[in-house]
Amino acid sequence: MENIILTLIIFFPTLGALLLLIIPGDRKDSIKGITLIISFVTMILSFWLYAMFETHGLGMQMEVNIPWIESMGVGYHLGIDGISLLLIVLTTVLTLLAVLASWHSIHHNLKGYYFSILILMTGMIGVFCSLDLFLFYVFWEVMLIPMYFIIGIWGGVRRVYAAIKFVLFTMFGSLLMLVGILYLLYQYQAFSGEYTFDILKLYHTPLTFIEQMWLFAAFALAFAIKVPLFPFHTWLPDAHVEAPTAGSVILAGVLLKMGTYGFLRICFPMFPDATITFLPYISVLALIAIIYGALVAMVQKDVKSLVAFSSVSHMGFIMLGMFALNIQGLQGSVLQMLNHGISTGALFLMVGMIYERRHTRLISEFGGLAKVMPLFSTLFLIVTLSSIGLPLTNGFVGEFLILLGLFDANKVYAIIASSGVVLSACYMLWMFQRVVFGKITNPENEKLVDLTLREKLVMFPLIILIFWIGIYPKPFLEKIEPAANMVMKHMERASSVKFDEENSRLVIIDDSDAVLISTDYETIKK
Amino acid sequence: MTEYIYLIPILPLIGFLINGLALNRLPKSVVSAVACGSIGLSFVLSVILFFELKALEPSSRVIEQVLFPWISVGSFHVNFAFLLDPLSAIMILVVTGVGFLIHVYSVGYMSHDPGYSRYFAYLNLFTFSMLTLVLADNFLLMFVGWEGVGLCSYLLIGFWFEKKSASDAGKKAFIVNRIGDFGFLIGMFIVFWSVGSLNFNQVSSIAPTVFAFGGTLITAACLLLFVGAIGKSAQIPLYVWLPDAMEGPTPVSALIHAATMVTAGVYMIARTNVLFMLAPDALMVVAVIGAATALFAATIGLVQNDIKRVLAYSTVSQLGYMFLACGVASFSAGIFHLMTHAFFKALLFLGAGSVIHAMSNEQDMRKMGGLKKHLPITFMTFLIATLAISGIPGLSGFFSKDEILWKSFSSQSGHPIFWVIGFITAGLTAFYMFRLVYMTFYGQERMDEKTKSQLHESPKSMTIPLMVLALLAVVGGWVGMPHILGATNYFEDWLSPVFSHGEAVNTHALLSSTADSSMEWLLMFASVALVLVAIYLAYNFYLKKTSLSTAMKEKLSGVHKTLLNKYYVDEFYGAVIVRPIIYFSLFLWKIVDVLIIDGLINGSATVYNDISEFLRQGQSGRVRSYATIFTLGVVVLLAFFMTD
Amino acid sequence: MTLDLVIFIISALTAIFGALMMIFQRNPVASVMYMILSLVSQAVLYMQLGALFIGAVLIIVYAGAILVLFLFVIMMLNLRQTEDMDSDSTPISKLAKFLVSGLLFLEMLFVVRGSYFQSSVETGLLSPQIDDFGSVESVAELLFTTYLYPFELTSILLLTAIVGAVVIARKPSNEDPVEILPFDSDDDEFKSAKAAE
Amino acid sequence: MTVPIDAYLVVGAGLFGIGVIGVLVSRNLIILLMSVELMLNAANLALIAFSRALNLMDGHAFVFLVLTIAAAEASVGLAMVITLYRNHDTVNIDRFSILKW
Repeated sequence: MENIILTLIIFFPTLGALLLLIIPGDRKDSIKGITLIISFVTMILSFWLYAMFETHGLGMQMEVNIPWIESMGVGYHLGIDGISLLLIVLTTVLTLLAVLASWHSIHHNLKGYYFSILILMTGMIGVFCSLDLFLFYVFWEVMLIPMYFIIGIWGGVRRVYAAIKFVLFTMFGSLLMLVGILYLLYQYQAFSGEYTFDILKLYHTPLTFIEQMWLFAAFALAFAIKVPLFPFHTWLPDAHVEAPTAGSVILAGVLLKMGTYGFLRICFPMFPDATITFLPYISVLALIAIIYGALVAMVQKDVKSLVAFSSVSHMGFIMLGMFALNIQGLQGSVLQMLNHGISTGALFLMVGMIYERRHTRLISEFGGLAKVMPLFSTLFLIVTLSSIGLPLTNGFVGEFLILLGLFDANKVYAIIASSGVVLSACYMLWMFQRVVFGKITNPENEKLVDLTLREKLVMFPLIILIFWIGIYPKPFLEKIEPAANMVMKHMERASSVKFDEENSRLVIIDDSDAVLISTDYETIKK
Repeated sequence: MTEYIYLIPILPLIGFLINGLALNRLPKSVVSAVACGSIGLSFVLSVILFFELKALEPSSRVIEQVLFPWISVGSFHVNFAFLLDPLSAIMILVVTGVGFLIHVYSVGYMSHDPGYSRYFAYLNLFTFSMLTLVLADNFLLMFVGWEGVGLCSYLLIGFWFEKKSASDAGKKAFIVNRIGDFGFLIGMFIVFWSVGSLNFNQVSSIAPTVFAFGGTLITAACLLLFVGAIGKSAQIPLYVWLPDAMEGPTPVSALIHAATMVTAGVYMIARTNVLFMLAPDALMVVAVIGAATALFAATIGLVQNDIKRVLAYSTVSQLGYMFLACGVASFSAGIFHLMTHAFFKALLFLGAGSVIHAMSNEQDMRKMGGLKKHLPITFMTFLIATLAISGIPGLSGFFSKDEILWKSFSSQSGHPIFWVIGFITAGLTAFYMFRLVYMTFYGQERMDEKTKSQLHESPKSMTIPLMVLALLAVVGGWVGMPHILGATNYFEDWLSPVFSHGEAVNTHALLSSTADSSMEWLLMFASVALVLVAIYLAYNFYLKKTSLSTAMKEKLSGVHKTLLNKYYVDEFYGAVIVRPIIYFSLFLWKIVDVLIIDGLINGSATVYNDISEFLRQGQSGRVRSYATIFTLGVVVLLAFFMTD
Repeated sequence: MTLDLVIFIISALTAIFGALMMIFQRNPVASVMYMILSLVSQAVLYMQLGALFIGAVLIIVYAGAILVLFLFVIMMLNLRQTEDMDSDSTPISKLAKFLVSGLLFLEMLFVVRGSYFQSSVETGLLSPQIDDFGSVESVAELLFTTYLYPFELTSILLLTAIVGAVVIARKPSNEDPVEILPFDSDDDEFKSAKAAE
Repeated sequence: MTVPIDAYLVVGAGLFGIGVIGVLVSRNLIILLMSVELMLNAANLALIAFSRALNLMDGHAFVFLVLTIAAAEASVGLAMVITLYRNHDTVNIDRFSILKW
């Protein structure tokens, strides 16, 4: 079972998608039903994977390595560690909820829609499992196309613009990544005489400092666009606003994590010296993203674009946490990836619920929903608070760990980043107040009905997760810890850092050429 | 019994879950029974635990209970654990005791509100958070309670969410508190990365060894923690949310914005006294801010016309007193005042609530007057509380306030100026409190006929808590009599184990520089005399010759206007902070995001588009020009092959 | 000056003349007539080269069938030389077209000059080197053996062309109007869908 | 005296050139189509000449195939001319510029 479970999880949705193809397009109920069953089974499979995963195991688990295109050294190499495990579970859960959420909101070409979602699922899970750069790249691009269709066909009024913008941004980054991959391939071949795309082997490619810098830049750009890091974020609000609810949920919940995951899986271990060198610049960009995203979110008129900008801000936190290069920051970041998927996914789902009722997302159209939709308002409050990072909700644990780790690494960054905590309260609560509180000013809001059973079912798992991670995060943190330590150990081969085993953090060695700025990071003299 | 500590916060949580999950489906009697019962049980348990603690040796009065490990990452470990020691024992008694009374009071006060069960659910959630805050054995869990009470405050201030002003006030409270939390968070980081733990006991014992006495790092940590306290306890410059918070139901004001939550800052400083003792400069700042706030808020309180707002500013001012006490390293005096203040200020608010209830939700004192005969019980209890807060000898407020004044004068870290400020504030307090009493209960009946006809004393569920609190406001201070009266200060003795660590660190902070009992007598008499004068003045101004007050108002119209508008602080914040941020954000969105970044991207797309548009001209759609170009191509190719 | 040469010169000049007249005639009917003239002259040239069968086919099929088809279409459409024949091409572009064509012609001459057929070959109607050169049998044998596949393919091509011609020239009936879907019509569709809601 | 093969080729080239001119300058679609036919015939002439010079029959087969294609082309082309005339009431090639997007 260990050998095939990953393959099964990846391709089960594809099988389902193929099954959809043979069903006539007008049998809407069976299409929905089959998609639901397929995604549900995939979720169960991912839970099984979670159960099989050995918590304290070092290295990759469930590894599969079969040669695929041998002449080019391409292998079908899959494997997971704690980081990918959690993201896979997040993916399957969110996809199931997204399918459930779009039950009544999609009216035309149902078949194409659910087909896209299932293929997208394959792409997403594939990215998280791939240990072969070629495979990684293939899945990376597989994700792109269904998302393009989901936004471009089932989206809002400006959907074509948003979809093209999304694809162009992502393509631009990923093409540079492809160049980087090929360079890496030849470099490794020159070193060992073997062509391989195996990520674990490529970790040991000898690269000069300048090569590392260029490669890091190529990969980091692709990932930074996906994250999205300021100033590459402008596709995000458009894509979120125009995408249908399920698209937004998957986009925010999973696709953005691809970027941060890429940093952890590829950039950090492969180009450690370059990571250290770029660290201050990326950190500053992440800081700008935090403040900038929060401020811009504050003045948005559309709920979805507000949430989109809040994502920019939150993803900035995650980036900063990773670049703190210590166990608290890394674990906090990975946990926050999960949290952001849950909270922002939940926010988009809830926005989708009121959109289905009112067909508008403008904040000014709402107000006083607490009166007519008490359950909705309560759940919305919980989700809002989790997004703000109130203690005992999931957001707090992640944010706190990130800031804690960051404070150890660089106090100034930590202090600036913490101000994002205040700002997030400002924009979220202001939005909440305008949507939920107050008198009902718009007569159309008078007759809104509260959540249906289906919507309750959609929200229920997320609410549970919000409190579970907030109150008892141990099971999740345990899973991440070995993986996060592994990332740092891989980085140790850089000339400029040393792994401080006792405190589980990276220490930057001074007087190496690589270090440009590291004022506050723990440094030791050679 | 000590293994049941966790039940104290959990019981209200259960109450919250029952009332919250039932979603308005339970009958009112069940709701109130669950709410009051859960906190009542907590109170009983607190009393039992208090006596169990008392039975222990003073040095071993520390009980920790670890529920489960919460966050554990690398070297960072935090447990979900509760700590019962003399300090938290006092706090849980105050919180559950006063909280219980206010719950009972609310049964009557909120009986006609449609959001009845929501109200009690929030109130129970608040009690849970507050108990977590005071029982936490580490900074992080305290932060949980800290934010939790902030959330409940937000929810309860905005309880009548259809009122824009209410939800605005709730939001303001939450955000201002968040600014404070920002400081708390960073202070916590400094503590953790220096000490390696967030557990209070470990911090207390390790901190003196890792921090240099008076060093920059510890001072920074303390100041940042103090920022958190400023936000929560409504001190300058973050006090602005508290007066607005009066939009909430009155019992909420009594519980959260007078008796318990706002005193969390004081509690936190007392809890971390070791750190503050290590940073005398930070203590100085605490004292200065406390004193300044005490005076500043008292002056605003002089002219307010809304009965609850007067009390709100009075709360801010009294909290200033508590911080002054902490600032002069007299933590037990601060906690003592916290306790007595909880009694009399809760009483004042509940009394005000009773008045408002009787007046059909009228809060403007200019429309009251002569209520003495209509609301006899309310009047009596209110008067007791007023006397207590004014510092009339024998009542609780006198003892605590006097201790603070004396400590601020005599302590090594104090200064006569602090005493002077406290002294003036005491006078002002007596003046505005009696102004309140005279305007409300004495003189002409200025309300309209309809309201007048409906005046009635409140039901028993409201008056009984008033009477109990009145009793406490009288006797509550007797546990902490000053030494010069020849009594034992039980309160100080009880708390001394908690503060012993801090005193060991900074031995001379508490030493009296002028330990002269005649001086103490003198100062005590001076303050009592000032209070009496202030009461007489208030009597003259607002009862006997009301023309005097109007004349005064006209004479000092500038000052009066400034005070009435609260020194224009809100307007100042609006103009200097809020509006620039909004405009800056709009600038970022409209200019940076849409115009510059998107402009660059769309611009490059436009450039490609233009180039294509130009090249498209070649594609005329005319067959003959295509054919010509085709032929030309053939010619060129042929020429190429021929020359080859 | 043998008879062959005389026949060659006369028919070559006639062919060129007919071609030129064809393209410069305004009246399409006259154009077709000159084309026939040119074709007949070319057929003579073919025969001179020993391609008796092909020459005959040229006259029968081309002049007899295809050009009659042209004529038929012209008659059917009732085209006049006075028809709207304005052109928006400028004299310069016209000149350029002549230049390009001239250049092409010159280049072809160069090719001919550079080829290795510089020695003259015996030509004439009755001087084939192989016995049945140009005969029906020899052409048929080639077509049905060596070039069977291309031959069959051309037959399919012809069939396709016939069907295509029928489909293209068919009068559109009212039952199936041709739908025109501009690329960005989906937004309008969205709007109408929204309006319907 | 025999006629040199080159002479036939030159005639073919000339006819081809005229055909090109016809395609490029004529405005009447029908004349344009005939010019195309002319070009095909010019090629045929060259093929026949080569066939003769090499004394191979293959050229004849080619010409036969070319003739078929020419017939096909003419039929489709004329059908298009008819449709165009029906829709636009003209056979002036300059009136059509729909070959673009």
